[in-house]
Amino acid sequence: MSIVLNLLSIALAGVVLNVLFSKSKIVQKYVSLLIFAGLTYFSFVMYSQVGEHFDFPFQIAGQSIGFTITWLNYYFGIMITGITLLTVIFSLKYMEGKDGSTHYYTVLSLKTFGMLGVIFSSDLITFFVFWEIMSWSTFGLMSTGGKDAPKSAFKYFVFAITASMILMAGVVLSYSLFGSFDFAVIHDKIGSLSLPMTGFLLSIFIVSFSVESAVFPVHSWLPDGYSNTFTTFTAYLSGISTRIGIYGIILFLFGIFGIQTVDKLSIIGKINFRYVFGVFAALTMVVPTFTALYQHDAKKLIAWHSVGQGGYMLIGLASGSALGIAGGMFHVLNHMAYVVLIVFAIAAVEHRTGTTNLNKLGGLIKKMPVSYLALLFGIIGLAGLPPMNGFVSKWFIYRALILGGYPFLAIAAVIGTLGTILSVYKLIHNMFLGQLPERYNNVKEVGFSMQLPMWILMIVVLGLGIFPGAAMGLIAKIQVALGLTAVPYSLHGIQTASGQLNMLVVSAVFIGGIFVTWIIYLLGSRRKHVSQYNNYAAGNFLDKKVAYNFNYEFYAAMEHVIDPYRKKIIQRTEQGIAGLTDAVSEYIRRIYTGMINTYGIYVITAFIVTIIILKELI
Amino acid sequence: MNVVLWIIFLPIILFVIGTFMLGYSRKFIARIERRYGPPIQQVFYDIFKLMNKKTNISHGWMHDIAILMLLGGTLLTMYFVPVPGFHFFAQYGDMLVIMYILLIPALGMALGVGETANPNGSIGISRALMMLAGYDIPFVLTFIGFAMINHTTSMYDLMLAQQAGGIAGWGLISQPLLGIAALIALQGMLGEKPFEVMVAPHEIATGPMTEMGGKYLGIMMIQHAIGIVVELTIYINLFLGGAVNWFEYIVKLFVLFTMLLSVNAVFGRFRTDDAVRFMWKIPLPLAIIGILFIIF
Amino acid sequence: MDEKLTQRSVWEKIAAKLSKRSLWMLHYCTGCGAIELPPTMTARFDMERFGINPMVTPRQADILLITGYLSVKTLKRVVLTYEQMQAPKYVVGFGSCTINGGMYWNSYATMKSLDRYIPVETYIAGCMPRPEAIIHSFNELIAKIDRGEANSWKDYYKNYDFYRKNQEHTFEGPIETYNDIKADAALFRI
Amino acid sequence: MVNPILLIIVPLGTAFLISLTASFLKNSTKYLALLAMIANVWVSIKLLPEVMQHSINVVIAGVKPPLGINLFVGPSGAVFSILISAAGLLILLYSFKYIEGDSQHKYYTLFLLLITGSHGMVLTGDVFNLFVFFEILAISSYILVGYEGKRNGLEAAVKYLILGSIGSVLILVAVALIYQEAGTLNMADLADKFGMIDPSKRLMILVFFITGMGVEAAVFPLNSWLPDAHSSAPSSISAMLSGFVIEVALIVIVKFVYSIFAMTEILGFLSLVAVITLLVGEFAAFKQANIKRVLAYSSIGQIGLILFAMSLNSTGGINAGLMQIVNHTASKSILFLVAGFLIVRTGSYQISDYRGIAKKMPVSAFFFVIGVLSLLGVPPFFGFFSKLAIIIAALHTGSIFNTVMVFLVLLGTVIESIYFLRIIQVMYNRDGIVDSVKEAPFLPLLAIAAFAVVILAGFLVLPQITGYTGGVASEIVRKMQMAQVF
Amino acid sequence: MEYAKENSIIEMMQTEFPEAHFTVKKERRIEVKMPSGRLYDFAVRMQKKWNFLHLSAISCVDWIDDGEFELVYHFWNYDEKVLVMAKIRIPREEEGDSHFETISNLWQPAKFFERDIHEMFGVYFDGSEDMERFILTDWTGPPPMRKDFITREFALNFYHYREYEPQWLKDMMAAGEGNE
Repeated sequence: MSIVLNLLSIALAGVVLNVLFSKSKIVQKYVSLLIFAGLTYFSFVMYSQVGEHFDFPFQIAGQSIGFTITWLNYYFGIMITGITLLTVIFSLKYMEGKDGSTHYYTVLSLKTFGMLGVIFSSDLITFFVFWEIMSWSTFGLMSTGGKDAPKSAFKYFVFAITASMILMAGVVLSYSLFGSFDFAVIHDKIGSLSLPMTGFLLSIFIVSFSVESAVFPVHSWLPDGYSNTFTTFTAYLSGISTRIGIYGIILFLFGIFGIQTVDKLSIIGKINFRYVFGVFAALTMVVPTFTALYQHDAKKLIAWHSVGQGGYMLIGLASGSALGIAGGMFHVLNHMAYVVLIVFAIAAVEHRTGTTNLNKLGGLIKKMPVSYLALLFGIIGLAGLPPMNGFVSKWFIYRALILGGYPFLAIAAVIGTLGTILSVYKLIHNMFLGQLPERYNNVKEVGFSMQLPMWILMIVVLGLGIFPGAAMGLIAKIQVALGLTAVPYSLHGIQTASGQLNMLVVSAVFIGGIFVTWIIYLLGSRRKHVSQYNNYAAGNFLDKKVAYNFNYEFYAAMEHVIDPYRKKIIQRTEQGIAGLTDAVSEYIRRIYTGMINTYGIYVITAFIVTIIILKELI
Repeated sequence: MNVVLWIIFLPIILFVIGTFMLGYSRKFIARIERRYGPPIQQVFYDIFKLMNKKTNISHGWMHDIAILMLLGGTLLTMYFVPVPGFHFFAQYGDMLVIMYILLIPALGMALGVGETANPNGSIGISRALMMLAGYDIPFVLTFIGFAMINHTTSMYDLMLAQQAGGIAGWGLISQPLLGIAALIALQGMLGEKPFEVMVAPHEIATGPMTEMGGKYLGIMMIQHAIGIVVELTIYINLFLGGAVNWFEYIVKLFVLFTMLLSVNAVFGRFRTDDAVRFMWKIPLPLAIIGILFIIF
Repeated sequence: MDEKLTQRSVWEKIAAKLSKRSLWMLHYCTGCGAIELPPTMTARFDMERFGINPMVTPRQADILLITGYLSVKTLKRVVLTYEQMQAPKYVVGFGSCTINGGMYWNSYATMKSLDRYIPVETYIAGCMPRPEAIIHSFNELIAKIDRGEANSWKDYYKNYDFYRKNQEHTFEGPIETYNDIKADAALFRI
Repeated sequence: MVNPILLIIVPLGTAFLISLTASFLKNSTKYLALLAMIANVWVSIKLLPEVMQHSINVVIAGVKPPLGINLFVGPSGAVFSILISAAGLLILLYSFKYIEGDSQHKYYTLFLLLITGSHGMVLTGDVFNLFVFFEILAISSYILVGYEGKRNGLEAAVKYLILGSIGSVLILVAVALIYQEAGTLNMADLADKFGMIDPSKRLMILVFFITGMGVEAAVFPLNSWLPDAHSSAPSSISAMLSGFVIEVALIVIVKFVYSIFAMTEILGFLSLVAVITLLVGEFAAFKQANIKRVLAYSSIGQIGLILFAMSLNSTGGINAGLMQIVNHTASKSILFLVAGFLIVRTGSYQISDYRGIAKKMPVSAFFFVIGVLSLLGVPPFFGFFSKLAIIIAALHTGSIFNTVMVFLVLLGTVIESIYFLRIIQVMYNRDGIVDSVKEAPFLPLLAIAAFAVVILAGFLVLPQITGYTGGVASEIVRKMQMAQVF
Repeated sequence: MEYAKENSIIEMMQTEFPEAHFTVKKERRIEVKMPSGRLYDFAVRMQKKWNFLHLSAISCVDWIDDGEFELVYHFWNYDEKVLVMAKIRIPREEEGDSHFETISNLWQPAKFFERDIHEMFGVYFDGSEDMERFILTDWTGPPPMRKDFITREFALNFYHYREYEPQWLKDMMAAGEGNE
């Protein structure tokens, strides 16, 4: 059990050391690098201690609280520490010269401390305590790093505080229903609960986790929040921070409530709790990806996509079949790998050119080939095309939805994928392809410390694409631990009775096809490299001053088709609620008029009212 | 042993069939315009001339890799689509894999054309991707409908299920709505006239092919030839009961292609948003109603 | 185009026979001859029988058709388009204006003979030759390709200085077409 | 065994001593006050262990109850006296640097009178004696509110005076009725006889008492004086007012309702009033621009929360309420004390003028954040355990009414966190414009730090605290008997 | 009095411009000759006072013998439907540009008429925003519309004119078929 304590104490030490050394930037950088390397080492070594439990010395309300290690939180533990290490390596150079970098490292280690605490907690109290620490530290760092970062961080905070209050209600409600905070105890007693009450309790937990993992109706805080802060922090957030909400959903949906109890909550025939949750997940897939088409800032576009991809994970879990749940969990890992890769590439471009505005960039492939390659691997993964890992988990999810008999959820997934392909191509085209503007002529590729995380993630994205078996082993163990049927897997794909996926063969044939084409290519005579100004422009001479790019409003036609359906319902409801609270508070403030005679009337009316009411009561 | 033979000769056979079909299409359209039209083997000449060009303009390493991805992706799809007598790879990947592999050539071309830094190319690619979003949704919906009926996503099993029922078993006959929706979507997938906005010569100088010349354009034409055959074979396997022998297969290919060509020869060219609206207003509802029939 | 053609290898003969059947024409309507093109393409004269198709961009075209007079401004663009085309490329001078200035023989604004600026394969005389003449000249061109004599494009690389001097003499100064002709000459070992 | 009467006599005596010696001691009178407070703290700490076993009954001037005046010191009395004297001491330390000017001695005399009044109300066993101490408390707080002599200070003091006097008149009537009906003024005796009084008379006593004490306890309709009084009083005073003066009034109501009148059926009404107070307090604070008014409204909100916890008719509820009182005293005092020096340094009450002040006053800003976090109930701080206890107690009753009330309480917390966060964001804003500002002096920071220690170290000593508050809760719930007094 | 309308207009203008010489060329056509200095004031009155809103063209005539350029300004009145041609003479410089003042601040199209005249005749209009060449962009020769510019001789030298005697034409002429 010492591993979890080591993890948490190292993370806490990270916070303390960062505060102490906040004056000298260099010491702080290497201290946090050391801390996170240690964290990663311990989280990988932890597989030997799965299953252990540890209790805190003191109790709260008479219940013992503590940590436990299961395969699920081992899986998430690796992801958290791995991504944090890569983010810190990347931000060694990225954060130089930016003000607020001391703040950045301190809060990053505090946030990791919170997240590790959340996933290793074995009862609701520790879960809630570390959940609060996590959401407060996210708010802390999200409010620095950009000019309108505080405003968007404030919006995030309002959602987060509401979610944690709902969670607190859920924690205490379950305590009063089951008499204990511990997950295992709740899991045993869950059967005894009446159906409507289980439904109510489950929806409380699911709603509070959906706010954190940005499910459709409550997702509007994510795009602004993630895109206005430091880009490396955006990578960290969209990579793993929102997936803690998914962890919570997996833990409660399958770990504590169990698939049987959830299936009992059916309204009419097929329409059960999972189907309703699937519909929300479907909306989360479709709406954000088509909003991403409109964005002309790279970070906002990717933030909208991390909302969309969250929908894939949720719909995988909502499908309920072993394949679907495996697909959902695997997609968490895949998404983390390729979205962090993409945001690192965007950060590299921002580091060199100073802007992420898609209308101003272009042609950077000539100057930054490694970042281009990183972005290419990332977008192929994000779009879910075969050689990369995104395809494998999407394939699981599709099969689960189709064979599970949810055609319209499958169609939502297809629409989501197409939306992703469109907006993802716009990202790589506007940034790396097209004419290189004059002002970026002397842009150089990023240094080694920023390239290393990119190379590692590229290997992960391609490796998992061709050999998904590497991660499927862990996921199968999780499914068994959660009491679900595991998916029969092999190193290069899966073999089920009704169909087989062999990614090795697919990639091999693809390489074969490329080889044949290479031979045909060599048949022709030698290629002649020409500069970008030697281009067909209906006879006109191209010169350096005229920007001869097609970046602005890349999908104008699609926007014409979609515009009538974009009613901005979400923004209007939010303004409505905000307006309502303002109006109510304005009205109530007016009660305290400041004139003494009104106060006198208040006292007398209160006196009379008390008499009337108490007369009945006594 | 014959698997290896099939692997070597299948691309050549399909290339020849595809190129003759393209030659036939140009003659067919010429005949409609009351002129003789080029000889059947015209496309061979074109491809040969392009491969024989002395200068081949390339704008960067991505331009070349994109060409490899383009044809490589189509060959990959070709191997996974079952053809009479050869379905060795079908067991390793089902229709979902095929649906995604179809997108690799599109992405490869998009990256290559992006690298050529010509706005005509970029406009062409953005139109092509919008069209893709337009026609792909109904097409996949029809496939999902079939997969739900037979509880399998493997194209080869779907084909066998249809052949079991004889003519009545064909997809087009048993599920007419899905068949028609897929036919209209196929028109878009092949880039035939009403949905040909991405290569409009007059507006954007043949869109993606603006900067492609010499052997690059040659390989693109090879890919176009094989691609047409592969996409038609997908439709045949799903809706026309696949083919048992090669004669039936070629007849079905040409009949289906002639139907599409006749539509192509008559229609003008949709604007991009009209094309996408058309695709989402006609075939998509058809497919959805088809699926509703299947469910209830 | 005067020295004796070197002995062509068998492969080049076959290649010539096959590639002569597919010539793509750059639909670049510079002068009044452009109106003669549609009839040659459509039903009545149908040049597609010979495998000749109208193409839009110089990258894909083999034939550059200069239909009629060329003012100095258009000549500048024609030179750029010619350099953007991919070898082997054939220029067809269309109408008497490209031969010796034709009707505008004494105008200060139009160039008088095309082959001073870009090497020309075949000329078609006539003040706007009819489609039959165009088809005839195309067949003439195909026969030349078949015989392997259509090598005027090499001439542009061989005596590039001559063309360059004429071009700079006509235009205000050197034009930047981002094409390194000298390097290309080395590429084709001319 | 130290005699609890000292808790009242020492501050009273020193108050008069200060006013006498003011002429020649000039500014050093504050050290006398310091001595008195230290003595008080020492006495209350000594009292606590004894009182936990059995409550002490002290007879004054030899006359035995039910006629004579007696002090009845139960666990609630002891705990509250510690609270009052500790908070008073720290606020006194704070006001050393905060209150300047030659009329200091007036401030310290009234300060000590306020302490005497609150000690008296908590310890007394006699109803009339309760009224007397209530008067001392009220009058000294009226004057202290208007101490700064500015226009809005005086106006607020007058308003507080009028409402306060209405309240005290109501209490006086209640005491008179009690004496007329029950014939006795001793609480324990009253508890035994209260059952025999006919219902309509009991109703009148109850209503008069609750409304009267409610004015001072800042329950919803009666608390209209609080925002003006707290915002225009000197910060140290407003810290004391919302720190423990309101809580004292509240605990008196609760003690009377549970142990003396034993009318537990009106608790439903009380919890409803409590939640209304909470929501009104939170929503009113939502749009405030003046920092002192925000803190005043948030005090109303917290009072609603405490009253809701207390009116759950279970020892767990009262225990949670008491923990919340401790938390509120500590964190609200921090906020008011920090706000004090914010106003002194920047010279303005408007929150928007504190942009980027965290760079110039890092320590006080940090304490402000801790105060806010604890008030909201964010885990590592003491506020979390008290709020958790409240919600557990509420949900344990299992009634649908309470579950709905819990959700309203949580909504209140959300509103509260939003407006507090807005203040923090302004303070930590990057492009700060405030440059001529210095950090607060050392002594006040020391006082604030002491309060912060209570919050930060709260969960370490959690078992002990819950032990004491548990004792108080059980004492309040049990009906007071005459036997206990002898 | 067959030209009543035109004469009434002339009287109206004659009072303000006594030194100008007005003649009615034909129905709805009035010709004005005036010294070049007075033109700008005339143009201002035409636009502001006499409602001649439309400046249809500025043309230039090269009187090489008199050594002068003649600038003709064509003003139209929509209501009266009358054209007034104001003619002025400016001295003709052999080398370099001869100068005159611009009226482009009154009429927008004047910018282009003046640019064209500058390109073709070499008259530089002071005060005009843009006197660049826009038709003969690559032109290196003298202004071509001047009388002393012999196009034929220029064309032959500049473009190296050559006769076209192709072999087939010679054979055909020899066979006598060419000229029946």
